[in-house]
Amino acid sequence: PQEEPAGSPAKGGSLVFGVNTEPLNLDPHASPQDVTGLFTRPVLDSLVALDDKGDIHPWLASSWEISDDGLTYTFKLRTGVKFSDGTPFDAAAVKTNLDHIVDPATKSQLAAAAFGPYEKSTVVDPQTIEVKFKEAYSPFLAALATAYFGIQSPKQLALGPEALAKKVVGTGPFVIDAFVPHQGITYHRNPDYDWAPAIAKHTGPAYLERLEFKVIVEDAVRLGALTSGQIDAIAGVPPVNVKQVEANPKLTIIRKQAPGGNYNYYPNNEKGVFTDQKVRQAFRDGIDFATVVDKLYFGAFDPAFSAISPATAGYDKATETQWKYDPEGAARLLDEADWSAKDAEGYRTKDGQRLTVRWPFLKALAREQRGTLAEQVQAEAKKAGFDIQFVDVTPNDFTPKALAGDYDLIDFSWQRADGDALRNLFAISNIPNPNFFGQNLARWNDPEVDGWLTDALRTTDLAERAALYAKVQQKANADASIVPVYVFTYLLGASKNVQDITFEPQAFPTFYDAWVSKA
Amino acid sequence: MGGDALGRARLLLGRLVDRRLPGCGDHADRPVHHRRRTPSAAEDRVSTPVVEVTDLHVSFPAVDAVRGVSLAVHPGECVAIVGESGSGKSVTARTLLGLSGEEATVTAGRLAIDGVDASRFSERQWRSIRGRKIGYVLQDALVSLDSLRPVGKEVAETLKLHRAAPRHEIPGKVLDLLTEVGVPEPEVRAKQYPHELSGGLRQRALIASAIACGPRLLIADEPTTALDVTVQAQILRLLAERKRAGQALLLISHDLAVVAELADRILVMKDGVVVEDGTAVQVLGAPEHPYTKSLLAAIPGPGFRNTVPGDVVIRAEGLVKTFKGRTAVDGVSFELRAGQTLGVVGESGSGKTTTARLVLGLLRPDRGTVEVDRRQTQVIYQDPLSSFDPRFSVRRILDEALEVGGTPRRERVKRSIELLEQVGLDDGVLDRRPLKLSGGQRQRVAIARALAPRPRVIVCDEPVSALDVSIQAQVLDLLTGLQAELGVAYLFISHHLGVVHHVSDHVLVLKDGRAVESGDAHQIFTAPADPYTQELLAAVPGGHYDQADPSRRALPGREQHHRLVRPQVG
Amino acid sequence: MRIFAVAFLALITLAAIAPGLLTGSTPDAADALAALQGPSADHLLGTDANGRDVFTRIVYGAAPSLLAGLGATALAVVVGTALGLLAALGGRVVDEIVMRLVEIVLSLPTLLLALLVITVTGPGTVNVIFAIALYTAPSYARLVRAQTMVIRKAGFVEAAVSLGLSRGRIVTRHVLPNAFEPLVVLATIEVGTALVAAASLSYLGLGPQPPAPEWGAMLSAGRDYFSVAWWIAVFPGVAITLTVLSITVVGRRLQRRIA
Amino acid sequence: MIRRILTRLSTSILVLWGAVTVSFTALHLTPGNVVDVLIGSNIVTPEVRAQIIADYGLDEPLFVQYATYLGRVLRGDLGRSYQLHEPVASAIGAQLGPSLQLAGASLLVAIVVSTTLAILTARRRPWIRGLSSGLELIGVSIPTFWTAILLLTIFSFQLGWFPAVGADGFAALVLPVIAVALPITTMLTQMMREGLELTLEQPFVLTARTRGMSDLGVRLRHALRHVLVPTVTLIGWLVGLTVGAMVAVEQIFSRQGIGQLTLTAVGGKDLPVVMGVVLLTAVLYVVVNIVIDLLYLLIDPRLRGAT
Ligand SMILES: Nc1ncnc2c1ncn2[C@@H]1O[C@H](COP(=O)(O)OP(=O)(O)OP(=O)(O)O)[C@@H](O)[C@H]1O
Ligand SMILES: Nc1ncnc2c1ncn2[C@@H]1O[C@H](COP(=O)(O)OP(=O)(O)OP(=O)(O)O)[C@@H](O)[C@H]1O
Ligand SMILES: [Mg+2]
Ligand SMILES: [Mg+2]
Repeated sequence: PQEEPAGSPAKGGSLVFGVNTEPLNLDPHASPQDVTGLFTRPVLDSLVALDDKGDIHPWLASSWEISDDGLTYTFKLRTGVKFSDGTPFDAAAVKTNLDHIVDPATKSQLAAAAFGPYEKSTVVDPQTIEVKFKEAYSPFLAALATAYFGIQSPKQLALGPEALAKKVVGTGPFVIDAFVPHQGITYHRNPDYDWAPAIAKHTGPAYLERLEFKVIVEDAVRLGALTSGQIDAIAGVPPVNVKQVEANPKLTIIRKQAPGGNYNYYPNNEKGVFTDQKVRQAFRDGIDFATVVDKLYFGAFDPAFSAISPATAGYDKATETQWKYDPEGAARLLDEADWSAKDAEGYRTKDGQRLTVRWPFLKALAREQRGTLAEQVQAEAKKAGFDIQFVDVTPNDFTPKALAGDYDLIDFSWQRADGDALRNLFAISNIPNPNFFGQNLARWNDPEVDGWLTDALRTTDLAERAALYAKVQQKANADASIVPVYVFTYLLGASKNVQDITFEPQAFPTFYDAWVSKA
Repeated sequence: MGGDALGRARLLLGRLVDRRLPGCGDHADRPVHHRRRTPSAAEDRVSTPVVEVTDLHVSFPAVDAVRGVSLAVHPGECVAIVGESGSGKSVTARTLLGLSGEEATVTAGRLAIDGVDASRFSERQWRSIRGRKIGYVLQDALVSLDSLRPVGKEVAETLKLHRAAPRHEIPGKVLDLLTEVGVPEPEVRAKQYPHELSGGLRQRALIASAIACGPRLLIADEPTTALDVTVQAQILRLLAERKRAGQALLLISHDLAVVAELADRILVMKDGVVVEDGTAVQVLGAPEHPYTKSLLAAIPGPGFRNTVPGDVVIRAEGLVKTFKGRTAVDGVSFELRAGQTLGVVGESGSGKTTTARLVLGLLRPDRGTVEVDRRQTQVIYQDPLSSFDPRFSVRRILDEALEVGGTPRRERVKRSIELLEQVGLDDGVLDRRPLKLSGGQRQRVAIARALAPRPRVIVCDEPVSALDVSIQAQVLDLLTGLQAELGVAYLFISHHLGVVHHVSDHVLVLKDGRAVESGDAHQIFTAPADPYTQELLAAVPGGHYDQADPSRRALPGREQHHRLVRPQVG
Repeated sequence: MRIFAVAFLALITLAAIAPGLLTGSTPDAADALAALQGPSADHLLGTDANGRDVFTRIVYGAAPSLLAGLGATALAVVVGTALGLLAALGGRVVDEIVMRLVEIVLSLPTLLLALLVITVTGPGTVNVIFAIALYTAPSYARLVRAQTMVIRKAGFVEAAVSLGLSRGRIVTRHVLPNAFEPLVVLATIEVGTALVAAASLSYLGLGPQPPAPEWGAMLSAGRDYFSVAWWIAVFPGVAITLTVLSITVVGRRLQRRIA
Repeated sequence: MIRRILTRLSTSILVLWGAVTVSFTALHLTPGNVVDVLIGSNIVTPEVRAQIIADYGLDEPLFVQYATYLGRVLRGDLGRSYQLHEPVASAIGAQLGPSLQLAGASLLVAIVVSTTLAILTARRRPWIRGLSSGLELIGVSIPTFWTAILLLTIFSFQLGWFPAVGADGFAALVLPVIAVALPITTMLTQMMREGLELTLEQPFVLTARTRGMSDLGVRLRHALRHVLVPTVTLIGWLVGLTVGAMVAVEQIFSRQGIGQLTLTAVGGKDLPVVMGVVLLTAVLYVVVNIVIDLLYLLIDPRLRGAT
């Protein structure tokens, strides 16, 4: 329960925000890391803005039209906008940005992929730009709303990747002072800012005079820095500490469920023990994921029931009752699947083979105590008769294993504001192979689902898309082709002096509306 | 035989009386009856003793080293402590400086320095005394200098510590001191490190550092063991001069000739107890205690040697060795045959040790050749302490040597004890490390080790320098006995001409690395041809070989070549 | 002090050989409902985030931990000593070669070196030991070399030569034991470091994998819960410290004995 | 002497070459195609993939890549980072300062503190030694990351004496330096004390005492030097340990530094950076070892005549 802001927003002051990850490259068009979005959002505006419900609002584009075939988007641009380096914002600038994203020389590893079948953009007049796709691509506007499509000053873009990696220049409410790797980034207010999107709480320049992100990778340190009052807010409060922070009268926790793929376990549908639907289902139903998640995360994260999070446009609430913990059912399923025998240690066997699940778990990159969770699941799985074995992997040989399908189970989460996240997870074309890293690590090869996903690309009607995505989610559950685990919730710890930190749909905090009360 | 011994002692006494100079102390006529009771020199003296101690007891976990010693040293007086090796002389001396060691328990009736009770001295008070009021020359001359610092620095240290001279004068003062103690080329030497110096040079540097502040009392523990007679004479002269100037001297020595030369009063120690105490005249002239008598009896004299030369065991041809432009050995050739002893004498720094090291193959000669069967050769080092692995107990030291000699494992302990007995030690030392032994005890362990593998050749570098005369006699007898029995050959390096004369068939006289004379021992000792040899013989304290200087009284009986007398140790 | 050290070593040796004797439960009995309980009669040293008994895990962790700590150190000491002696006694050319090789190894980042070893040998506890040993051996080599250079000039080594001892004997009996003093100090300390290093490698997916209990891994896992459940990290930490302490006490004693 | 140093320098070039070669091989031996690791779990278009391969010359045979790299290094060009979009030299350059500052300060503190401790505790009453060595062993068996967190908890979060993050100013350096210096200090202390205890038995120590030197003076002016050979050796090696400990400390204190750089570079197969770091450490070791070998000669005159 967030308290009512004390009084009206105060202008000025500064805010220091402790973050847990940092980008190696600041250019959101190029960088492979989603945290680049957090770092550049204060500086970069997008053409459109996305709200929590999935609706699109004008921002740097004042209006737009989509051709009936869904191939052409025509944007009317806002006037009077200029970049913080003085360059005027116009259609040519937008074109430069869009082309920059897809230019192979940019080596874009995130944005370009979200651009889908982009063909070209054309400057119609200084205030009008036309974007053309080779095929219909409905998630475009949602993608366009992200910081990865933030519009940068063409002058800065012209400086080349090296300069961009250290500094980006946009039209946003803040301007970068300095980015110091491993330490953080500082911004100052853009006094001329006057083009906030309608979904923001105010217009005009930001309230904060100064904004600073400090990179504090270590959880305990970040938390300590907050509790000792050295900084004003932190990202990623460890779930175990949530109660402690809430109990502190000076602090508060701001929560925001992340959209996109939940933290799920992906059984290998293509080879190994999990090719059998019954075995997959037995694994999912035989383990009390809900309780485990609740206990290990102290209620901070909700258990997941679908492949995507409730915060995603297109989430199907019906999935929540579609399956539940059912040990007897699971045992029955295993019996039916011929894994009826048990060995001395209680593991199920078939033809003398133990029901073994090989899981390349990457401890080094695991966040949010996922390692602890995995160990708990391992213990629970044992009760259900599964022998989970963690395969020794280093970050380097994880990739080849994943690409080659050399695993029985793999885990990851994938944040994205749009239901199109399902296409990443389930499209047949996204099954990885040694030359291509796709996210269909479940290797779920279902043409029907593939069809629904393609259909969804063709319609920009939200309701229609939602219906298609619901079918996908339900089928994934019915087929037990994935195991939903928990919904990642952004846990932002902040001093009560800090007001109005908001979130963009991707669940990154934004600071345009934020202000510090002089308590 | 006893008569012989007493005769010799009387000779010494004669010199003693004769030497007495006016004004240098009137205590020659101190009453005899003070002997063997607590000395109370102060009773009949006006001056306060520089140091005085009564009923001193010092014990270590393994031994009661000192048991009720009392002594006093007055200004201008020289008190000498003689006695059996391991009898507690060094420990007594160290205690006078408050440095008996961490493991030591010390009790004393009274310990006073300059009349001030020292038993309650703080560490700071002790420090102001050490080096400034009391100078101390340690017995272990060869290892008593910091191996990582130039000796000049070591000498300067005393001056710096007590601010005895302004900073800028110190270097000059150091050179003066080194000159005073007879170090040639002091500028060069001051910059050298201990390992670059000969034993005698190290000892002189040590003396220089002890006398640097002109202390009121100088404790000198075996200060001349590594010195050749010429330098020794120079040092003794220096000490005598200082004594005359009022400095007190506590001299510890087994060299009765040295003692006789300097001491006004002599304490004889045995097993931690003072067995005899009196003026030099009394103790040397009319010893009462049997141990004192045996000591005096055991002074070595020239031996009658009748050995049969065997095969050549060492043949050295034209050896040359240069260190940084200093030629330490310059064209030395010699031959040693089985069953014989070649004595090597020569002033300190003349290249004796270097020659030995060349023979042993520890140094490679710049020129020249050595033929020797090294497997059959053993060494007794001039510096026994550093020749022992610091972690090894005496037991392991001997065990290893016996192993090399092929003694079966189960016999080794028995043999070790035998060897120790032969050198006059009991098995109590077996489990001690050499660091915790007295100087003489260490030297004897070194001898025992060299004997253990039953070698055919032994290179002895000052093998008996730290031994009291009675033990020395025992060891020398042991060596000659082995020679007669087994035909062992010795390359025998010593400053002690009496000893060399006693054991050698042939003698090689070195000077500045060159052999100035060599030949039959008797021949050389009685009729030296080379002026240097003559000079050497002349400088022997007590004047045994005094020929060149007619002003010194020749000792009757010099020509009496008698077999060594076995001490009646009881 | 010595008695405690010996007793503790005996205890952990027992734990390593027969953990079942010291505890009734199993190290991987996870129970989400019993997570993060403080020390109590039921759970002597509390439970971890998975509700596993910390005491039991420490007991079962003794074997892999000791293996990593002692194994890596022993291997490094042996290899390092051999190289150091070779360099010090083998002449100028050998010295140059060995020491330059050592420098190459030292120049590689730990992580890279570990990855390299694991790539060549495959992952697993034993190979992690190799990796750590490979990284620490050069330091022993340099230390032994330096010590040997000084000691071989010592009088007692000369004396041993002229006593007629063989080269090998002199090295093993006189040079090494005297050179060993600082080495032993370093090695006893390194046991603890190696243990923790093994844990950080396992964190990278290179060592024993969960749920295998391993002290170093427990120690680092505990840091996420430190503010609410100190016992998860502190007790394994105490186990490591006590082990290092005991080994030092006993080791020094043994060394003095032998010397 | 001069000739020895020259030989040494020339063989040191071989060390650099060896280090580069080994790490190049290592990076290519470890599983994971460079492109895959670079792209990670992101989806990229085939054009982008091709561009990455072409840009970094990853399509060329290994030997050619190796030769190209060596050639460039010889010309003083360390290449460009795959991940950081900047020349390796400037990437390292930017991180070098803070690292050197931390390492230097830590070593200095460690040396001063351990020397003091060793001198004060050697051959003292058993309980003093016991206490000191007990604390040292505890110090050394606590992993650096724990030390760092504990220090922060107490001195920054509770007492508020020092800032928790950042590399600015002296105050921000205190806790990281303690964290890095702690294990080094304990090791050095232990070793120096053992050495001192042996040395203090030597007769020359007694000589110095008889000159009126204080116990402390003897320890400082005489005994200390006798333990310097192993100490200097250890310090040389500790330079490496420091670099290792710094990875954790840099991370926990959010400092810039080579440790962080290396960590991300090795993880991300950022070859040019890894090799750059390897070259840097190799140079460091070469220099440190030359200095140490010269120090040996300075410390112990007996080694000067060495073969
Ligand atoms: N530091 C020590 N620890 C234990 N015992 C010692 C120590 N120093 C000397 N001793 C023992 O005390 C006794 C007396 O030794 P001290 O050195 O005083 O003999 P000394 O009369 O000087 O003999 P020497 O003429 O051989 O030098 C000996 O038995 C010796 O072994
Ligand atoms: N390692 C060395 N480096 C430099 N000079 C040396 C070295 N060893 C010996 N010398 C010098 O060589 C000369 C001969 O030394 P040596 O030790 O042979 O003399 P010595 O005859 O044994 O003298 P002493 O009777 O005093 O022991 C001396 O001047 C000495 O300083
Ligand atoms: Mg003595
Ligand atoms: Mg000599």
